Amino acid sequence: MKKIEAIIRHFKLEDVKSALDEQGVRGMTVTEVRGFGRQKGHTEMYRGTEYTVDLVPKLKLEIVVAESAAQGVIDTLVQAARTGQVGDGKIFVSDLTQTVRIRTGEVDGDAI
Amino acid sequence: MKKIEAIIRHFKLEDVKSALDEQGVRGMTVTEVRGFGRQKGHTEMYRGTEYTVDLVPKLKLEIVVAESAAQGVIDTLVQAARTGQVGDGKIFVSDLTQTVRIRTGEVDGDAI
Amino acid sequence: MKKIEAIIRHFKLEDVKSALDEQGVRGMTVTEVRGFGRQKGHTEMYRGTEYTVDLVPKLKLEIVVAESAAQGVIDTLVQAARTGQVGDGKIFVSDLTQTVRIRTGEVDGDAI
Amino acid sequence: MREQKVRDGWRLPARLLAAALTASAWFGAAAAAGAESETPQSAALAAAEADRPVLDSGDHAWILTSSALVLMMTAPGLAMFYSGLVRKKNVLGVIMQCIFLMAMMTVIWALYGYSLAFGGSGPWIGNGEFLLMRNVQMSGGAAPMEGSIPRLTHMLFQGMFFIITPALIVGAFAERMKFSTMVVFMILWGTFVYCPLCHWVWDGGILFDGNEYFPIGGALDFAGGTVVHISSGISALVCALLIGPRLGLGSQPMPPHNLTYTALGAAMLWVGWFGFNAGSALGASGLAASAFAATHFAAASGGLAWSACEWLLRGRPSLLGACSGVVAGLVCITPGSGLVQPISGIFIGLAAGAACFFACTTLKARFRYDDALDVFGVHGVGGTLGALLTGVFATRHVKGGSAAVGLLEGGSAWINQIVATAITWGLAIVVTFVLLRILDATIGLRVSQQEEIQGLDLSQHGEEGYIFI
Amino acid sequence: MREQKVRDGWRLPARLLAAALTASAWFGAAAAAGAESETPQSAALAAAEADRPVLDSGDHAWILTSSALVLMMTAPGLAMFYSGLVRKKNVLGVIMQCIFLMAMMTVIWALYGYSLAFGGSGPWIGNGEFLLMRNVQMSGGAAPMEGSIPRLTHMLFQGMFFIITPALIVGAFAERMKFSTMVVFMILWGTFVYCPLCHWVWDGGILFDGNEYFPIGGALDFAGGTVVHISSGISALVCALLIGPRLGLGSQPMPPHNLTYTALGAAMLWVGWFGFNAGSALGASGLAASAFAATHFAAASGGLAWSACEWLLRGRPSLLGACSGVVAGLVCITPGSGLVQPISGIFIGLAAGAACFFACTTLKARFRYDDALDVFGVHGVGGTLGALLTGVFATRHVKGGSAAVGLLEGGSAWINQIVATAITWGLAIVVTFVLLRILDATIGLRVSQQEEIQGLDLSQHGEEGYIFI
Amino acid sequence: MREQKVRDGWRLPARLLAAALTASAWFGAAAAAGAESETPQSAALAAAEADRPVLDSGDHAWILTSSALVLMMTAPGLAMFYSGLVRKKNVLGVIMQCIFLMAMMTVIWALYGYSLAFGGSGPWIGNGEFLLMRNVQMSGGAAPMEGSIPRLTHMLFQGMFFIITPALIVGAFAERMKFSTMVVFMILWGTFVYCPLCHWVWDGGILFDGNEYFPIGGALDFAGGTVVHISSGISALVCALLIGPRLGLGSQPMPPHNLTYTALGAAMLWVGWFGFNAGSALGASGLAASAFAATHFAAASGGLAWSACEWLLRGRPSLLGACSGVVAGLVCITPGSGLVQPISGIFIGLAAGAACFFACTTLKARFRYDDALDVFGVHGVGGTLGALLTGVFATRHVKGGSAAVGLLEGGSAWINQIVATAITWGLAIVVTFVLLRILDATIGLRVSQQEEIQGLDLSQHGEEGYIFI
Ligand SMILES: Nc1ncnc2c1ncn2[C@@H]1O[C@H](COP(=O)(O)OP(=O)(O)O)[C@@H](O)[C@H]1O
Ligand SMILES: Nc1ncnc2c1ncn2[C@@H]1O[C@H](COP(=O)(O)OP(=O)(O)O)[C@@H](O)[C@H]1O
Ligand SMILES: Nc1ncnc2c1ncn2[C@@H]1O[C@H](COP(=O)(O)OP(=O)(O)O)[C@@H](O)[C@H]1O
Repeated sequence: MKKIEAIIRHFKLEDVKSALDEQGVRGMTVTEVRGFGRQKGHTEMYRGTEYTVDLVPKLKLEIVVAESAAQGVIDTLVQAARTGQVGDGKIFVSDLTQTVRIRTGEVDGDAI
Repeated sequence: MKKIEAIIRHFKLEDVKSALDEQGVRGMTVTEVRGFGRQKGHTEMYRGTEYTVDLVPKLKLEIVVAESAAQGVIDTLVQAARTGQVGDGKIFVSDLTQTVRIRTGEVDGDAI
Repeated sequence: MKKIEAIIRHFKLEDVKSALDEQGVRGMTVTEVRGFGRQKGHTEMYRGTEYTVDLVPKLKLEIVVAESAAQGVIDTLVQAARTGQVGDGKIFVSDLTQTVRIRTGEVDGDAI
Repeated sequence: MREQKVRDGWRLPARLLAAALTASAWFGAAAAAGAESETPQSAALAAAEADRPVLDSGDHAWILTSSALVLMMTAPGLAMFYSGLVRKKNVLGVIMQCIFLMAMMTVIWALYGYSLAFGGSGPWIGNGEFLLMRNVQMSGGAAPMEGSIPRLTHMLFQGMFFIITPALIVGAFAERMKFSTMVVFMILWGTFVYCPLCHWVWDGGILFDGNEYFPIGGALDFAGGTVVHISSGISALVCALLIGPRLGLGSQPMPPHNLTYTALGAAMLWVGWFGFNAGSALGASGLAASAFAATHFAAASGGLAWSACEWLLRGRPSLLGACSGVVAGLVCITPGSGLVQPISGIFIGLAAGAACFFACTTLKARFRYDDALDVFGVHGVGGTLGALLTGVFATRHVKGGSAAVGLLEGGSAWINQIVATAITWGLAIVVTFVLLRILDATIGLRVSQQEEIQGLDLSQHGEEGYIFI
Repeated sequence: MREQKVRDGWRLPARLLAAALTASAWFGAAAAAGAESETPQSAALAAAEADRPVLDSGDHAWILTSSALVLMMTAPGLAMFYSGLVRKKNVLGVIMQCIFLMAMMTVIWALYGYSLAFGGSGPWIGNGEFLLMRNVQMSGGAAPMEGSIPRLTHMLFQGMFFIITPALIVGAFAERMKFSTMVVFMILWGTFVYCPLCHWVWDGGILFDGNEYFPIGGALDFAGGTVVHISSGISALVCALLIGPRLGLGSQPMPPHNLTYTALGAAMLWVGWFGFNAGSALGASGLAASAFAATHFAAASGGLAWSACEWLLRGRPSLLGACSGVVAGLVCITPGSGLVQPISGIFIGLAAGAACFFACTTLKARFRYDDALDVFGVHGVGGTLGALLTGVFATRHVKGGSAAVGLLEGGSAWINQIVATAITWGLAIVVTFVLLRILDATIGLRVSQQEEIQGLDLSQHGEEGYIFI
Repeated sequence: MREQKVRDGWRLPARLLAAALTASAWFGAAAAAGAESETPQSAALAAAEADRPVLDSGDHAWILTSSALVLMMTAPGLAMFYSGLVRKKNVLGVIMQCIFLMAMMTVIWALYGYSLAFGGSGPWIGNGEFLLMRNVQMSGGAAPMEGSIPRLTHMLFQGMFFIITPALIVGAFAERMKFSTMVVFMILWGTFVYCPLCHWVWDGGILFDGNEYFPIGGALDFAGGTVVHISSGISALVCALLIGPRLGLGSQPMPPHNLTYTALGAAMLWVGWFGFNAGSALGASGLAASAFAATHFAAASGGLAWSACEWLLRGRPSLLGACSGVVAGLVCITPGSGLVQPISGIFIGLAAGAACFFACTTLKARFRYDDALDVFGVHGVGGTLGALLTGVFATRHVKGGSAAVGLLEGGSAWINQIVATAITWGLAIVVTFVLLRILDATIGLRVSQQEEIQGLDLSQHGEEGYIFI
């Protein structure tokens, strides 16, 4: 079991979702995050004060897949989420030691 | 150290919390997420337009426990978060290489 | 590649960011979370009802760094995020098996 | 509101003067002002003219304004106040109920409601005099009058009460009632509780002050203590009991999801209530000013009283408490606003703040009914208290005339107040109970568990309140 | 609005009476009331005095109130209604456009707008009579009058319309127009569409009811069907077509980010519209009451109609639907509010709710223009329907006089309504098209893709709406 | 406001006419209209009657409406405006302060405030004439009058100013003051700053226009430049200096958490300000219209000026800037609203927008006081500028009479304006300083660090603003 975490741009969500769907991915979890990186933020002004906001809104996707499917998903993600501009985001992959479906108690391969 | 991530339904939070409490779990971190899986979403209508919302609001719990306690926590989670309906959620378990308590600098076992 | 997750207090964000910046860390991802631990929550009253809110607002930072840089980042985090009061938070470290920069497809060391 | 036709004193001589002027002037006019004599009329005609009610544009301006204010009370006012108190997933459900009631009750009022409430002056119910706006609308370029304002305006102003009264009840069954059932229930409730009660109290019926049918029932209700607050508050309790508590009450937290809405809504209620109470003078008279001041003072002292209770008993005053106290004060002063001195409003507000605090905390906790947004605790308790205190504080100085009115000046109005309050409680309990039982047996009161968990916004209306992603 | 000077019947005898009184009284005064004779004046002078328009404080109070209500319609009303409908990243952009238009259009109105619209009474455009508030402001402690209210108040009330009309258009190009271009466009649009049209319809121009230049164009437009709603709704469609759809439309979801705002804003529009329509009687007359009631009934039935359509066709009524229906009803009753009976308002509202539901769903979907917030669907369609239905339902009972007016009572107003509507469509289409083409070629209509993705709040104004972290 | 009793010109002949009519008419009446002679009165009596102030229902309607509008300014208006500007964790704290002040100041006003401010007409302070509403409330069914409106209404209208003035100060110490200390401070401030100042300026005291005690202090302050804005703005600066900056200022970002609230609140302030300024005419007179227009124009041009400054100096106009400019324009026109021509309002607004922009950006940055929500920058600076510009632009055309008033027409009012402004600054600085020092030494001004970090919502009131989970 691999857990693939991808930080992407908001407006790429629909594209990514349908690309993964074609890939056969049937589940994922999405979180609102704010990212800090090479992409410059922006400045905001409120009366006398100027703020440099370098935390940019992003989405984090968490997708758990079987070892074998991982690379395919990663490739799809890279393709669907890319705009070519700084700030497209990152993919982080890690190992899971166990996976359980709460509804049934099934584990690992059967759980996702 | 194991990190247990559980995706659960909102209204199960209180049940889960008290079950874990009995289990002796003393800490966790909760995040608002949106999940996509077998559970069908719903449709929303706004004037002329219909949206199919397949991202369902869920909560993600992150619980770090000692290796030995992990299985007990997982079992408790499965029990407390289950309704039996599609959409109950998943549990993902992974290894941690290190844990630190910021306040004291304690590490690993002492840190949680 | 190590993934460092830190749960910190909201108002420590700026301090932590600039400390990490000096350290040479160039990216991170921030999430709003609610934490449960030794720090006592507070009570809220709404007309007849009193609620004990034991989920305290926190920020979760995710920082991916090269193996070699990890310890330095952890130390910096501990220092910058500490107030000494209960509730300062935790740091969790885990291994990543792969890292990809979506924009370029670069992997691992080059990706962060 | 008929009993409010008693205006403050300066009007009387003014009227007589005007009549005299009219008559005398025409003599002069006939003799002297040749240029103006295109319309020769006799003095007799002129005198008749003087008896016809004449539109007072100032009175009219105030009642038009008041009508707008009272509509504003339901939405945005009440809609905001209530919607902040529910959980996020039900926020639209509550607002929808308010907005939909604004639409639906208005059409009912136009078709038959006004006629049932204000047609004729029999003891029990109105007649068909104003069905479909007959005898209300303009004809030949002129508008039928009701006192110094067009009857259209009287209809409008009263129609706003017909909206807010059922909208108040909505708080009792919030977060769990089927929308379709609510629609049917409110049509019936408006027809079988509100219209008769309104007729009894304000159009010469059995609770009308000075009616001949049942003199002991004759109640002082300047702006809606019985008609609006007791009726809705008591019905709300019946609703809460029959529909049962929300799923998870006690085990899951159900704090207000947006107290800023609740507070801003309460402020709008405060502002709008000036239309409600001072508008009930049906003119921009001294009486309107007095009612305005009493209302303002009671709101203020109600807020202070509830805050003081919290401060003393719980260590700190909350915004929700202050706002609840303000609303309690406003509810409680309503029946007496144009009958008591403003300074008495301070006492009435203090009493209301304390009593409703007690009702919403101790009482509700003890009896464990789930009156979700405290309609009974505020409107039922505050309205009842207000009706009784009106019997204590009402004074001839405000009401006019020379007879003693309230208990404090030796009058006996308090007896009538008790009788009328009891009758109103009875009516509200019985009719609401019967209606809900029937609806429960037929179309069902509650949404399914599944839908309740999902929230009314999605399950009943297919929408989400906030999409901040 | 000049054609509204026809007041309800009771005023006429009252005026004559007053004149007679004045004349006769002075005879008496001269003879008897010695103490008051500091200002000896002859009866002739007194008669002249009687012809001078006299300020009626009640009328004035109502129009001042109405002016405040109509300003409230633009913000918070419309600003809230619209801003809830866009995505979070554009929420400030929409509100800014409303607030900025309030400021900018007001200054234009003061400088030359009012003069262009209401100066003189030529067929095409106003004159310089009121430039820079000449002949409008007080002089020597006295205010020039317009009927029974100061001309200042007339100017203010009308000025509020000059604000909200362009603000309505904002919904069409929401989420993508350059702020600077919007500013220039609205200055030009106000000058070249609104001011002439307003003059044509309300100040004796070619669409003025009973004008001599072009009698068949003489339209009935009590409160702004042509001037406000058709003009803005049709221009909005042109805007939507020329600026093109929002980036990602169809592929990305664009649900309203905060329906609570939309609903609360709609409620404020409902309340404010009483000022808009009943204020157009320019006094607290019976006619104002009638317009108020028609407005209220149409709003209510419009909300019911749209909800019913949704309930039947989609299984459940939505809050957005109910609110949209309310606004559709309000738009549609506007031209006829002071010309039809209130009870007809119910029919007009029902028709509007159904027609606009159809326009915003089927029609828009079929033709695929991106009228982001349905300005055409509600104001264009509702306004046009309202103008036509006014020709059907208008009645002498409300308008006064003895000639038949609407089709239903055998009148021929409907012909003029069609002509005037067509001319208004033509004006709005042509001028808006030309203006936008010029602006597109010079300063550009749209923000860059980058900016559109970032959202207008940050890219145009450097701010974020909500910072809840 | 006593100096506003100078009404526009048409009233004078009307009054004389009425008196004459009264006298003459009774002769006719006595002779002819037998049916009306139940109350035989002599011509002398009638003449006396004519001298008694008579309620003008139109004037009254407008002032009742204005009172409601001014209450709306504090909440929802100001509460929304301010609460959007703070961080999320303090949103309820700010709203609570506004709502609680509404309640508390109202009760103080009823008990003794109105009497201190408006009782008698000595040079320094009011007397006990109106304590506990004596001589204000109705008696024997009649209401004591104040000009053409009941004194009750005068008391109400003025009472709304007694609420909003302290509420304005709240912005200076936002996010850090102890709630209990704020309560005590405001009781004292209202008693020792507001009441005397109000008496000096508006009730015949030493700053009253034309007072005999200290003629050079006689200020023109139509609606509250000195009494409301200077007093609150200057006191706010003292508060900000004495309480010190917020924890983390400069190092942590403190952007407004919800600019939609701020903008919607500003719009409500704009609308409510019509009541504030035009209501200060104390009637629906031509003067009210003129004040209404001047107010509207200044708000508009203030918004434009601030936006222009931002556009030029920072590349883009912000919504917060536009709204701040609107409020600055409104503040600045307040003292002159009923004394200058509306068209001058445009200049005054432009000056205000630019000056307050400078004060809130450059000035505040240079001196590093933490006036959290810019009360000094907007109300202190704008109010002072307004007082001075009133001395420049005030004109007899609006004020009536034949003497030159403002500098532009050769008058010398500007001298008095400077004197009165200086005295007001002095009073506000000294009393506020002393009060705060005492409170600091006794009960403490600030919450603990811990509580400040947690936020006032939780630490002071035990509530959270938004629970969107
Ligand atoms: N070292 C890191 N650890 C965790 N998240 C990171 C890291 N670097 C970047 N990110 C996330 O990836 C996002 C995009 O990174 P950025 O450097 O801006 O652009 P790009 O990926 O195109 O080089 C950031 O906003 C942040 O959320
Ligand atoms: N492959 C996956 N990777 C990450 N999260 C998943 C995955 N599959 C499901 N989830 C999460 O678990 C939740 C429940 O899954 P779902 O398939 O709907 O129901 P069930 O777990 O009962 O089979 C989803 O909403 C999503 O948040
Ligand atoms: N076992 C755990 N698993 C996951 N998160 C935890 C755990 N224990 C604590 N946390 C997180 O760390 C935060 C701080 O922990 P707490 O025990 O309150 O204070 P401290 O770290 O100072 O001992 C918590 O709010 C929670 O978010």
